[in-house]
Amino acid sequence: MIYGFIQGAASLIAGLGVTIRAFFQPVVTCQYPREVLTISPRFRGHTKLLADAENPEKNKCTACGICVKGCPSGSIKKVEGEKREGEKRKTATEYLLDYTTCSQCGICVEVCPFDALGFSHDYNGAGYKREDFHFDLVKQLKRSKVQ
Amino acid sequence: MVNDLLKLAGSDAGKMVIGLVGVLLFVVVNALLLTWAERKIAGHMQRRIGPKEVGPFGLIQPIADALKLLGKEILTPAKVDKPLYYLAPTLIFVPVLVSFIVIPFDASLQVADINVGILVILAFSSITILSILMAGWGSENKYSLIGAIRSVAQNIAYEIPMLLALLPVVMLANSLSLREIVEKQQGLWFVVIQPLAFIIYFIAGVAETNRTPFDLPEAESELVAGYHTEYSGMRFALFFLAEYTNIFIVSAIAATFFLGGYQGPVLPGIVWFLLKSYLLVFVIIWLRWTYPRVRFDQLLNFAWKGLIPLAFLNLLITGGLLKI
Amino acid sequence: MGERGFHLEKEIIPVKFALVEKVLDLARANSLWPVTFGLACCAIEMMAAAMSRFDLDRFGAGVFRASPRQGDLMIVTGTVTKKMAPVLTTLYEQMPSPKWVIAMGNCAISGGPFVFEGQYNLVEGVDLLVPVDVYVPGCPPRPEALLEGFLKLEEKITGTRRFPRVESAW
Amino acid sequence: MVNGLIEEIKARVMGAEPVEVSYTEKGYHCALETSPDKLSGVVGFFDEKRFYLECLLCTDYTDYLELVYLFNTHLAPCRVKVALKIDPEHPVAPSIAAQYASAYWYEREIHEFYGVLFTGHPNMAYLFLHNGIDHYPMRKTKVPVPSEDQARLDSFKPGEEEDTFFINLGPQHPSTHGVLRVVLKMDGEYIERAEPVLGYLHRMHEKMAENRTYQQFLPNTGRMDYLGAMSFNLGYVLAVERLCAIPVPDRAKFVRIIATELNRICSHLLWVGAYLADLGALTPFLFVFDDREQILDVLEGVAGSRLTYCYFRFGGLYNDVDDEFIAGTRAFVKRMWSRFSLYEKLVTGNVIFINRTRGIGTIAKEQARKYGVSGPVLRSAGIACDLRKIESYSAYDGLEFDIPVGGHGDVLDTYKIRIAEMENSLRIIEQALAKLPGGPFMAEKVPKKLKPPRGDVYQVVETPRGELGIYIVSDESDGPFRMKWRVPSFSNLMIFPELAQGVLLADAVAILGSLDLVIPEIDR
Repeated sequence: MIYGFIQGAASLIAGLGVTIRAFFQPVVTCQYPREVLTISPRFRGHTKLLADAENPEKNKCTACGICVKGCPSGSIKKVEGEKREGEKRKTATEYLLDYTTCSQCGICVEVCPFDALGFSHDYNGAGYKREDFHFDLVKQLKRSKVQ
Repeated sequence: MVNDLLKLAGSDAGKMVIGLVGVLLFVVVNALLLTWAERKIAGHMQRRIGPKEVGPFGLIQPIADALKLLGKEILTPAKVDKPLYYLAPTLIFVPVLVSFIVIPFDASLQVADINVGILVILAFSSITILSILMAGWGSENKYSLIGAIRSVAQNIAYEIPMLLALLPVVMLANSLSLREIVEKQQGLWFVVIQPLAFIIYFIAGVAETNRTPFDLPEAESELVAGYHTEYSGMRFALFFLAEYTNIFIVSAIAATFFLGGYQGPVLPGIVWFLLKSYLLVFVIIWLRWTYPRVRFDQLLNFAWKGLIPLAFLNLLITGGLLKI
Repeated sequence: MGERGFHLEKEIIPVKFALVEKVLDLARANSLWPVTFGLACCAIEMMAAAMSRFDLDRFGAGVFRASPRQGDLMIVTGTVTKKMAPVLTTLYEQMPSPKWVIAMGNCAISGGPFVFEGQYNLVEGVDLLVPVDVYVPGCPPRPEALLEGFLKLEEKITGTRRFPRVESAW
Repeated sequence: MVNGLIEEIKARVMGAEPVEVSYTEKGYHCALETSPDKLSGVVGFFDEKRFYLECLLCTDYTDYLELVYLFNTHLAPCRVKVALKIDPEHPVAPSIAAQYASAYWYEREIHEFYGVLFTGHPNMAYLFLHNGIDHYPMRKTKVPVPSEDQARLDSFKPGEEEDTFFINLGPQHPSTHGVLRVVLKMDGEYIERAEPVLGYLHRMHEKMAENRTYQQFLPNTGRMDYLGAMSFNLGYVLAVERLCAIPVPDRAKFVRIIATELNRICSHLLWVGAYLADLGALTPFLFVFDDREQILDVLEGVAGSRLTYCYFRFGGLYNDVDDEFIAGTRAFVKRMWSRFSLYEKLVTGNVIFINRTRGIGTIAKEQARKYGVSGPVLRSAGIACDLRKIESYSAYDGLEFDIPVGGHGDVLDTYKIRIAEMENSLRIIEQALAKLPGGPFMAEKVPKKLKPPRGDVYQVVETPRGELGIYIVSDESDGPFRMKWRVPSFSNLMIFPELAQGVLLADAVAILGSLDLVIPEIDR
């Protein structure tokens, strides 16, 4: 019994040793608004439209609607496009994504036959209303260009 | 006018008033400091920073917390037993304030040196149980009630070893006055003569303050928040305040009885006293962030079958040796 | 105020109150104690935000209270079902004012990926039950997004932003 | 084993016609059809042969309802599917809850979702659904709930008695890890009766599956068990691959194992932390999250998300692993090996922890079989059943690892098993990294739209919490006709009322925590 008692006391002291050692070790915290972690290049945020490599003014989306059908939760509300002069296919003029129902699964990116969609690295969005996250990806693409 | 005031301050009653104001101020500052220290120490033990953004090193954090709690809606649940519910958080302060009156911070810094000092502290500390029981019963919440009942059983069980651990020191010092006990430790601290009593007292003290590993009355994963589940805003803050003040008192008594109180070389007495007390407070915080919680039956078994016989044995041996 | 007969002090009292309110708001914004209220997947990311890597406690928001009576902030982290809805509103009502709500994750915002035609058990957005102050979208959002949500809430309470803004790449 | 069994069933049970089926195609070994009057004889036979009831499910074929009982043995897989057709107009079937304790909840579940009434069941109260529901949700046609059944909606009505009182543990309570509600009938600090109430996070996954294509259901898998998302993801793709006979390249198999095992460590780590938090120690919680973040960094690098992964695809992976992933995994494995001694000092050796966990929540072997528990809880009872070894899938058969088992069946054993499993997972990862072959990470000819043949399959995987079974019925369309998830936490929780009887409240919290529950997985 005395042996058990000593053993128990020793185990308690060993535990104290662990915490006091941690006390003097450096912290592992990343102080978010002052420091930021590097986000992995494969990070899946919400989707974004990709610009055409040849013509950066234009997005690659042809408004075919395959992603709309493929989306499991119906997050892609509306994809509209128009045919410009001298082009074979349509170009999207409006791409409405309701990010608040998205599950970031990436099925739309995979099914897209034109590789027009990619994942954005927008990882820290927060807002005051739901509508802040109803994106028009065509407009977003233009805005990110301006920046 | 000024002379009158000074005269008043010089009188016994005046001293008492100044002392009480000082004590109140100290209670508040101590609690604020301890909440900050607890979060900061816990943070670093878990390899994070703890409060940082509110004021330098997060030092204003407790003030923000206190102001926020002050500004909260005063909410009284509909079904509570109102007199008990209102009285409990106020009553918990009586033992806290009384204890401070007799603790000698320095050779001359003591509100009143009562010749039965330790008895005053132990007698009044029982009121804490009463107020916790009132809080638990008055809240009309089953979690609160279980928490309160646990608290009563626990505090009664641990008061006995606490007393039995302090008695050998009283016998050695031949006095019940805290000042005299400190004075008797001029050469040798009592912890050297009475290590077992010190450990028993300290364990019982941790249990008395309801801290992990003995935090059953407010065991979060079992009882949500224990006896103060239904308390919000400033009333909850009072419980918080009392808890942290109790931690300090337990440490201060341990420092007074076993670690020579305000005795120490070079530095002034009060610095030594606070240093020793806060070192023990640190240990209590350290324990909390290391151990899991014990179970209720284990807790009581430990007190009745472990601590009390040991403390009693220690007392007998001390008594016998003193006679020889 | 004038109507209630305070017209004599009309010019003084509002000013004083405004100052007190301002100080209180500052205190409130820096001491947001969340209620421990995990619903689903996002709860794990909420915990992650409170842990060593991100440390919510830096902003004074790391004190998770299990009792709603002692919380200031309810973080709805996950899907709210019709069975859970009355519980959630009760919890909200048990919290003393002033109180705030963060809807974390797409489920809490709008029902998220679990909305489909013929669904029978989902509340499509927690804002149909209680007023929501800040929305943090994602499935689940990264802990940084929740921290950003806290900063946004602080901004909402005090009216100013103390912290640098982090622009993430689109 | 299967042949002998078929003969024996023929001889013993009058009129039963068992047929052997191809395990690789179906995922079970033997099928058998029975009728309501013979059911009890069939079930009695399996009970006598020490089979456990793996799953009990119902499918609505419009013309008839089919109840499927899946029986299996623990150490040598021999899965028998027993089908029972019942009339959809008057759905009544005999209850087997008296023989198999696990059927008690399964039958209640089928009752509320399909309206099948089980005669002889002690309590047909609703388990999942809320009070406002007016039809049986899983039926293909809308069948209203009859008025006499409406009374069963309130699943638990506590009746006050002298000297006892009721406590609601949850749905918002720190120890239930989510939104589980347990109604406890207390006598002082002792529990007289515990009654879990589920469904606070019922997200209709099974109903949703019937409305979606196979591909569209993929993201749901990670949200069912958010801590073991990889295992659920793996189980689902394996089931669909079995259904459509899609081959998987070797590289994908090994990457799947690495990712799943990393995820398993992640899940067990979180359990250790959360469990210690239940017992009152908060610091280990933060330590394990620190380790966990390292895994999340690695997995985010390939899967793109931190928690609800959707990494595996039919026939392969979402994308290939890179050198960074391999280096990251190696670094993590190295770090993790050195962390065990820290947990040993802080937790495992701690005398308070040992005293809190030793000898409580003891599970006996027979009890484990009757309740159909699985995973670490089953292994704590001393049954070395790990599906990675016993019913090997992916490429687990080429890897060396142990199945840690306990001797006492108590809570401390489940803790030790989980720690040992983490060590074994590290071993598996090391071996898989060493063996990782080159080549494609995706099968070549996977059609964009899957049109599997008519029929059903069953697929099991070992998740961090235990046995996950996925039963899919295909009707040749591009989406499942019926999908049933046999989830480990659901059957593990079933045993809780029995374990909690007569214990202290603090022990009940410790037992509940040891089951490692993930609520969305229970509620589905």
